[in-house]
Amino acid sequence: MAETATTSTAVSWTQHGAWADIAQAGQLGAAGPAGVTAILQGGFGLATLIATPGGAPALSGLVESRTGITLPATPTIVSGASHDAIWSGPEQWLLRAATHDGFAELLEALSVQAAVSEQSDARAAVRLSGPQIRDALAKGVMLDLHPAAFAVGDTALTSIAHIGVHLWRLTDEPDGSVFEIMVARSMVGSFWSWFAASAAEFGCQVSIDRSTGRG
Amino acid sequence: MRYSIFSLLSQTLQGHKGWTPAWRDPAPKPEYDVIIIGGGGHGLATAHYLASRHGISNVAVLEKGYLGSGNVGRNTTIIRSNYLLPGNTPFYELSMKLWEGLEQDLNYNAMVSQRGVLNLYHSDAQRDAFARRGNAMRLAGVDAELLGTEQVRPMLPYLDFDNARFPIQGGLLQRRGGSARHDAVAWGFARAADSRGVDMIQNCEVTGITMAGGRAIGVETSRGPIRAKKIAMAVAGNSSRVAAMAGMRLPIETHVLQAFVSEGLKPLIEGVVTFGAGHFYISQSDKGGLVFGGDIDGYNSYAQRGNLPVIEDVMESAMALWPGLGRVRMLRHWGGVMDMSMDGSPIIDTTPVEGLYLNAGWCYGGFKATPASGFCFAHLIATGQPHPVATAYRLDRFATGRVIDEKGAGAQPNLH
Amino acid sequence: MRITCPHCGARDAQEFSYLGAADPKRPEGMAASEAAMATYVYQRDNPAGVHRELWYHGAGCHAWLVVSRDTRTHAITAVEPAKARKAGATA
Amino acid sequence: MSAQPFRLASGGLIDRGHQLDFSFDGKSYGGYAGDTLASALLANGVRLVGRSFKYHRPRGFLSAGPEEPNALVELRSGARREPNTRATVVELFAGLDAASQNRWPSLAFDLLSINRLVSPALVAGFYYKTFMWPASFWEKLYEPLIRRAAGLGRAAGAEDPDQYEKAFAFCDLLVIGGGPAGLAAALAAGRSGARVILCDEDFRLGGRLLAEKREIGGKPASEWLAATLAELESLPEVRIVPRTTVFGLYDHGIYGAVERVADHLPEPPAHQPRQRGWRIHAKRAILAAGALERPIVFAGNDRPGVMLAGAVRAYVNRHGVLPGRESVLFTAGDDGWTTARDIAAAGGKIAAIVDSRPADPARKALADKLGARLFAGGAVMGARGGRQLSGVTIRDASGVVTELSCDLLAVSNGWNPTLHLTSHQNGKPAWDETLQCFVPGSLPADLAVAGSAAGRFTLAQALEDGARLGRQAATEAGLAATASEPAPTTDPETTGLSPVWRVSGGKGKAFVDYQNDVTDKDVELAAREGFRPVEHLKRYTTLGMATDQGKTSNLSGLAIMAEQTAKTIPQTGTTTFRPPYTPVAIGALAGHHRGKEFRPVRLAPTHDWSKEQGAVFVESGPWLRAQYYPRPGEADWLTTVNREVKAVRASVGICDVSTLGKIDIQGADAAEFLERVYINGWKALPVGKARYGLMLREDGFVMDDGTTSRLGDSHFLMTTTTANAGKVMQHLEFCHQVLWPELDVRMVSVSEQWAQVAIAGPKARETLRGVVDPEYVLSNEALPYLAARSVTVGGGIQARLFRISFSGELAYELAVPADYGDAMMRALMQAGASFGITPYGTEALGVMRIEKGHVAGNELNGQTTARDLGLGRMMSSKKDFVGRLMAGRQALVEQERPALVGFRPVEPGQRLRAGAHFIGTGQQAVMENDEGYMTSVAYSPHLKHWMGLGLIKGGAARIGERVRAYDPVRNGDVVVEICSPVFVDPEGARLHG
Repeated sequence: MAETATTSTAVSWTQHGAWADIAQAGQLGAAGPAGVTAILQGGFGLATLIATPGGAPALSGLVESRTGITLPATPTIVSGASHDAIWSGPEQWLLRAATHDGFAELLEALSVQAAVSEQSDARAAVRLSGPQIRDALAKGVMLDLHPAAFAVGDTALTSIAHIGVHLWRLTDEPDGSVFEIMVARSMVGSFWSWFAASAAEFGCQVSIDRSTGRG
Repeated sequence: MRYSIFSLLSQTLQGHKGWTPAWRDPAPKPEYDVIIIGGGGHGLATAHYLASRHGISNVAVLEKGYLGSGNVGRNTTIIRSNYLLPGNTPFYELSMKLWEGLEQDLNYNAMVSQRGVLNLYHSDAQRDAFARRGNAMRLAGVDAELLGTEQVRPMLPYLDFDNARFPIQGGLLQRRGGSARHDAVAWGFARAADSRGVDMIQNCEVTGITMAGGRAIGVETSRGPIRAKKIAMAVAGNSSRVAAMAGMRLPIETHVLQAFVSEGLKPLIEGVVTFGAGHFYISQSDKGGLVFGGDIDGYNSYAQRGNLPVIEDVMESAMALWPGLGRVRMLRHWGGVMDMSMDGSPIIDTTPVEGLYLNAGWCYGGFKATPASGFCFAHLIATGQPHPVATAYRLDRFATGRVIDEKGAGAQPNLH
Repeated sequence: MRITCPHCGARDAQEFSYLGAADPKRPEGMAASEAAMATYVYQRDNPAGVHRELWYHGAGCHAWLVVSRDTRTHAITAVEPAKARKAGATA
Repeated sequence: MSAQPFRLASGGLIDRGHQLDFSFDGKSYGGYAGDTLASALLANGVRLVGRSFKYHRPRGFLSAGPEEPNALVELRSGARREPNTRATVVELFAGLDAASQNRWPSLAFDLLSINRLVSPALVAGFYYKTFMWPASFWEKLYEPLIRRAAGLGRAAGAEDPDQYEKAFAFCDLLVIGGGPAGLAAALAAGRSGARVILCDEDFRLGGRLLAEKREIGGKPASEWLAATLAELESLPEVRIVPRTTVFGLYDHGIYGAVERVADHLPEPPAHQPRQRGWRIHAKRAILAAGALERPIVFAGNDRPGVMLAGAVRAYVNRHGVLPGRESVLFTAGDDGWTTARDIAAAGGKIAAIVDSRPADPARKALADKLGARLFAGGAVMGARGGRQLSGVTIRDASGVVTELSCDLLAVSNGWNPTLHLTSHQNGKPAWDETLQCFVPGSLPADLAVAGSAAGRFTLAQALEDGARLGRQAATEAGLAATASEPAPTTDPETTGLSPVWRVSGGKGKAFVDYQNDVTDKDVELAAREGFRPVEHLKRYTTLGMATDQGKTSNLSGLAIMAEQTAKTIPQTGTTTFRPPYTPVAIGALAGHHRGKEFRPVRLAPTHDWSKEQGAVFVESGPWLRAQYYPRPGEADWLTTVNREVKAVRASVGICDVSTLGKIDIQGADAAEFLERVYINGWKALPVGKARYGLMLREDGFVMDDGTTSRLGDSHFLMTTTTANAGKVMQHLEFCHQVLWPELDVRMVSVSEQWAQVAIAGPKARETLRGVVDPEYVLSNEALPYLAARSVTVGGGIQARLFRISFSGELAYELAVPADYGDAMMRALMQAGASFGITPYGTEALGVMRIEKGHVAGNELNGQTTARDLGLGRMMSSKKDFVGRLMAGRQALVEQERPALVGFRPVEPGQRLRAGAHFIGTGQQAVMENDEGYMTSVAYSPHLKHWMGLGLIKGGAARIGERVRAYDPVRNGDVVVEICSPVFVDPEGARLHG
C-alpha cells in the first residue's frame, strides 16, 4: 500500500483534556450558597525549567527579557500579565503561559540557558476559593494554610490523599483567598474524588474555565 | 513444681497459697560456662536448649530489665514457616515443629494455636509469586495450599471482595501457622531453664565486654563483672550497641515496628490474615482483641514508639481489607525495636571475636523463630558448628553475596 | 515527625522517604575494592544517639537531605541538602 | 413511656422540655437532651447493665466518664453496631438503641455466671498451668471454648455504612481539656491573638465545673463558664472543638485527635462523616485533662450501686439524677464529703459516712448536719447484693462490724491526674508522696500541664495554672502577652486525703481491675510466683489490659503489689500509658481511604478510549491498564488474547504504553551519568537512536530496564518499567545529588506529558503512515530499528516516534502530548481499519514478550543478576557503574546459579504455570533437588502450546533436557523441555522488516 493512501486529515485531532470525564460544572454536595468554588483550568502552556549549574541568574534574566517575570529563588510564584514562574525545587521552575501561543518558541529560546521539558499536558489544574476553602483543603493538605503562614504568592510541593500536588496562593479576591492546585494528570480522578468528598459538606460550585477554548 | 490440672485443683483447695516462684531470683556468680546477653525470647530459649539438649546449665541469662521485656512481649504473636528461600524454610519449619511440642517440652501452656495463616494475593503476578513460595514450602516438607477467591470468600465473608481497589484473588494458606501467647513463651522458657539450674538475672545491664588476647572473656554489668567461657548475644534491636562493645560493626539497622490491639470482641476471625495490597496483618487473640500491624516506620529508631503516618497507613489497609472494622476501636498501640538486617534474614554465627557468638537480624520475624533460634544458637554455642538448618545464617554472607533476600528488596532494611 | 526541608520548610515526615546512614562514602572508580564496597553497602554504625541519615523529599522538591536525628528521642538537630554537603566536601 | 423515678425534680444541665426516647435491651425509656446514656438509665432506675469478662458478675455504673470499666454496651444495631461502648460517655439521642453484652440468654439470667462456681480455680494465669494434656485437646476443645467465652461485645463485621475523614490542623497552642484550667489557658493565650485550638472529649464545655456546685469570683461557676465561652467564641483565632478526644502525642508536637462529628445523632447527616481523625500540629500544648477518681478495693466492690463519689456528684448536679434512695459514703479524704453534701442538698438520704481517717470534730459536726451516721477511722469491708447493691458491711475504728442497708455506695479515694499524654513520648510519671498519686514526670519541651492533670487539684490552682501557662504559650509563640490578671477567686475547698488501697477481711471477691476481673488475690498470687515487676504483674494477671486501659485499676494493683513485697509504690513501678488515651475507631484513622479510594488510581490518557472499546482493566501497580478487549461471543479471556496476538503477528495492533516511566535527562554530563547508572555504554550512542539499558542496585542485583533514546548531544529520554518509575527517579536523584553532584545533569519526570502507544505488526508502518504527517519518511532506511525521531502528526502536532519493539514485530512507539492521546488512538484505528487493526492489552503484550524471551517484572524480581537473565554480556568492563563490584561477588557469578531459558511442555496440550519449581527427571520432589522455577508463562497462539520462561541451574547448557515443572499447590506436575527463551522469530527477521 502506498504511503499516501491515508492522510491524517481524515480524523480530527480533538484534544481530550485532563478534566474530561472527571468533573462537570454545577453544584456538588450540600445545596444552598456554596462554601467552596472550583474552577477547572485548561489550555495553558507549561514547562519545567532547570538551570545549568550556577546559571539561575542568567536564566532568570532571560525569562524576564521574554516574559517580564523573574524566577523566584524561594517557594513562591511570580505572576506576570501572561506568564507565571512557579518554584518547583532548587533551581527548578514551572513556567506557565496563559495560552499556547508562542509557547514553543519561548521554550526553544530558553533552552540555551536551561533544561526545558514541556509539561503542558502533564498536569490538571484547578482554582479554588470560597469562604470555606481552607476547611475543605484541611482534609488533605498537610500544610498550614493560615493567611499568616501561607501568604499570597507562596507555593508548596506536597501531597494530598497520597497524591502529589503543587499548590499556591493567588492574589485574594473580594470574597477571600484563592488557591490553585496542580496534580499529575493520571491521578486527577482520584484527586477529584477526594476533593468532592471533602468539599461536599460546604457545597461546592464547579465551573470550567473556557476562556481559552479548552477545558 | 509441675503444672497440671491436678496441681491447679489441689492449689485451688488450698487457696492457691502453695504456688512457688516461677523462677529463682539469684545473684550473679563470678563465672559461668556461658553467658547469654538478653533475657528475651531468643536468649531464654537458648538457655533452655543449652541446658536440656546439651547438658550445659552453668549458664546465666543477663537481662537489663525484666524477663521478656523485649520484642517477645510486644509482637503480634504470629507463628508460621511459609518461607521461600532454602536458607530459611527448613529453619522456620524446625521452629514450627518445636512450637508444636512446646507445651510438653516446657510443662507450660504457651497457647500455641494453629488456626492458619493466610496470605492474600491480589494479582496474577502475586499469585504466581505465592505459588513459587508455596511450592518451595512443599518441597521443604511444609504444608501450603494455594486458594482461589471461591475458597477464601466463605472463610472470610466480611472482607472486601466486591469493591476493592485491589481485588482479592485468593491466598496462600499454611494451616499449621497460627499464634502463641507471647509472654507465656518467655515465661515458659525461663521457668524450664531455671528448673535445670540456669540463672536468670534481671535488672543486670551489660555495659562492656571484657577482652583478653583478642578473646571475649567476660562482661561488665550494672551488677558487677562476670566472667564466662562463652558469651552469646541475643539482644535483637540492641545488637549493634552490644557488638560495638567488642569493636564490631554489624549489617544491621535498628527500626521501630508498631503493633496494635483492638478492644475485646466476640470471635470474628479464626486465623491470621495478611493483606497483599498493603502492609497489614490481623488475627484475634484468645481474649478477643484483634491484634494487627503493618509496615515498620522506616527510619532508625531505638525509641520504642512510632508515629501517625504508619498508624494511619495500617488503619487504611485495615479498612481496605475489611470495611466492617470501621467502628471497631483500636485500644492500644506500641512500638518495638527491630534488628533489621541488610537482607531481611537473621544471623546465627560465631564472630571475628573468639568466644563471642551472635544471634541477631531477626527483623520483624523474630517471634515465630524463637524456639529454633534458641535451639540452633544453643547448638552453635555447644558444638562450635552451625546447626544444619541454620548454615545459611552466616555473618560473612554479605561479603560473599550469599544473601537471603526473600523480598528481593536489596540492601535496604526498611524495604524488607 | 516533622522534617524542616531547607528548601520547602517544615513538612510531615510522611513526605519523605528514608534511605539510611549518610556518612558511608561510596568507593568510587575502577580501583575500588570489592571488600570496601561490601562494607559501604552493608555495614552500619547504627548508633543509639545522633544519626546522620539520608532522606529524600519525594513528595516535595525531590532533594536528598542529610538529617541529624537522635534515634533515641527522634529529635532533629540539623538538616542540610546532600548536594551542598558533597559540594562543600570536595571544594 | 415510664417515668424517670430517679430523676430529681429540678436542676441539672438537661433540657427537660426536650424528651428523648431510647431503648435498652429492647425496653423503652425516656431521657432528656443533655443526658448521657448512663444518666438516662440511672434516671430510670436501671443499674444492671453488663456482665464481667471472666466471672460474668452483674455490673453497673462505676463512673460518669471515659474511665468506665463496667457499663459497656452494644450501641446501635446492624452494620452500625458498636460494641464495648461506654454508656457513661454516650450522648443520648432520640431513638438510641443499646443492648447489654457478654451475657446469654439475658442480662438478668446469664448462664455463664456459673463460671462463678468454678471461679476459685480461675486465678491469674491458670491457663498457663493446664490444658496441656492431651496435646491435641488445646486447639480442638479448650481453646475454642475459651475463645467463645472471651471477648465482650460483638462487632458488626459487615461494612460500616458511614463515612470518615481526616483533617490537619496547625496552631500556636493546643489546649487539651475544656475544664477550668483549659478554658483559662485558652482565654489567656487567645487574648494575645495566639492561634488556639481547644479540644474537649465531652459534648459540653466546662469539665468538672459541670459536675460541681462551685463559685468563681463570688458568683456561680456557671456564670464564669458562660462568660469565658462567649469571649472565646469572639476571638477569631480561637477554635473550640467539643466531642473531640486528643488521644495521642507523637513526635515533634503532633497530636492525634478524633472528633465525633455525628455520634450524637442517629445517623450522620448528608455529606457529613461519622468521625473525623485530626492530625494537629501544635507549637505548644497544655494538657488540662483533669483527673480520674480512684476506687477502693474491698469485697463486693463491683456490685451495681457502688460508684465513685465524684461520679455521683456528676449525676446529681449535671444530670439531675440521684442514683440511689439510701446512700452510704466511703471516703478517704475531704473530697468525698462534697458528695454527701450534694446528695443531701438534692434531698437524698445519707445513711452513713465511713471516713477512713481518725475522728475529727468538724467532720462529726458536718455528718450530724447531714443526718448521717459517721464511722470515723472505719472502712467498708464488703458490699452485698446480687444484681444490685443491697447493703454494706462496715468495720469501725474499734473493729466493730455493722451491717447497713443501702442502694448506693459512693467511694472516694482521691484522684489520679489524667497525665496519660505525658507518657506517650516515653515520659515516666513521678510519684508525689504528699499528694499520694503519680504526677507528670519529664515532659516534652513543648508540653505543659495545668490544673488537676498536674496534681494541682483545687479549682483555684486550675484557674491560676491555666492563665499562667496560656500567657506563657502565647509569649513563646512570639505574641505580646496581655497584662497578667489575677486569677479569679473561688469558694474554699480542702483536699485532705489519706488513701486506702484495699480493705481486707471482707467476704467474697475484691476487684482491682473490674473489667478483666482481676482481684486482690490475683495480685497476691503474682507476687508469690515472682511476677513482681509491674509489667509482669500486668501481663500475668491482665491487670490494666482491658478497654479502660487500667484507668481505675493500675494504681490499686501497684499498691497491693507494693504491700506484698514490702516496698513503696514508686519502688514497685510506675504506671505508664500508651496511646490512645481512649480507644479510637479504626475508621476515623483511615478516613477517605477505603474501598476504591484506598489508594489513588492512575489512568492512562487513552483510558476513556479503551473503556469505549470495551476493555477489561487490570491493576498494574497504581495504574489501571487495559488487560484485553473482549468481543461479543468470545468464550473466555484466552480466546480474546489469542485473537489479539494473532492480529498483531498477522497484521497490526495497538497497545497503550503511556504508563512506562519517562525521565528527561539533560546536561553536559548526561551521557557520563548514564554510563554510571547503566551497566552498558552510552557515550557512543548517536543522536536519534535508542538503546536498551539495564541498571543494577549497588548490591549488584538488577533494578530495572528500559529503552533510552538520545534526543540531542546532551539530551536523553529514559524509559523505565511501569512498576519502577518512581523508584528509578529516586535512585537517579540519589546518584546525582548524593554520589556525583559535580556532574551537570538535570532530570525531570515527563511521564505524565506523553501519551504513548505501541504500533506493532507487519502493517505497523503502513498504519503509521496514515497518522504521521507526510513530510516524515518512515521507510526502513530512513527510520531503521532503534531510531528515535521527532515528528508531527495530525497536521503539525509535535510527536516522538521510536522504532522499538517488545513484541518482536515491526513496531513503533508513538508519543503525543497527553491531551492528544485519545485522538491518536482514534486516528490509528482509522488508519489501520483496512488492515483490521486490533487494540491489544497487557495480556497480549505479555504473550508476545514471552514469545520473544524478553524479561519483565516477573524476572526483574530483585533476586536476579544480569547474568541470570542472560544479559551479563551487556556489562561493560571498561567503566565503573552502580552495582559493578557487588555483581562480581563469588555467589553472584557461580555457574550453578539458575539462569534464564525457555520451557515447553513435552505433551503439547499441557498447561504451564508460573511459580512451578523444576525438579530433575526421576528425582524426588524435595528441596535438595530444587533446580529453579518458572517465572512467566503464556499460551502461544503462534506455537499452539503453552510456553514459559524460567530460571534453572545450568541454564542454556541444558537446552533439550527434560525436567519436571512441579506445582503441587495447583496439583500440577508437567514434564517440560528446556529450550531457547526465544520462541518466535529467533533471527529477528520480523523486527527488521
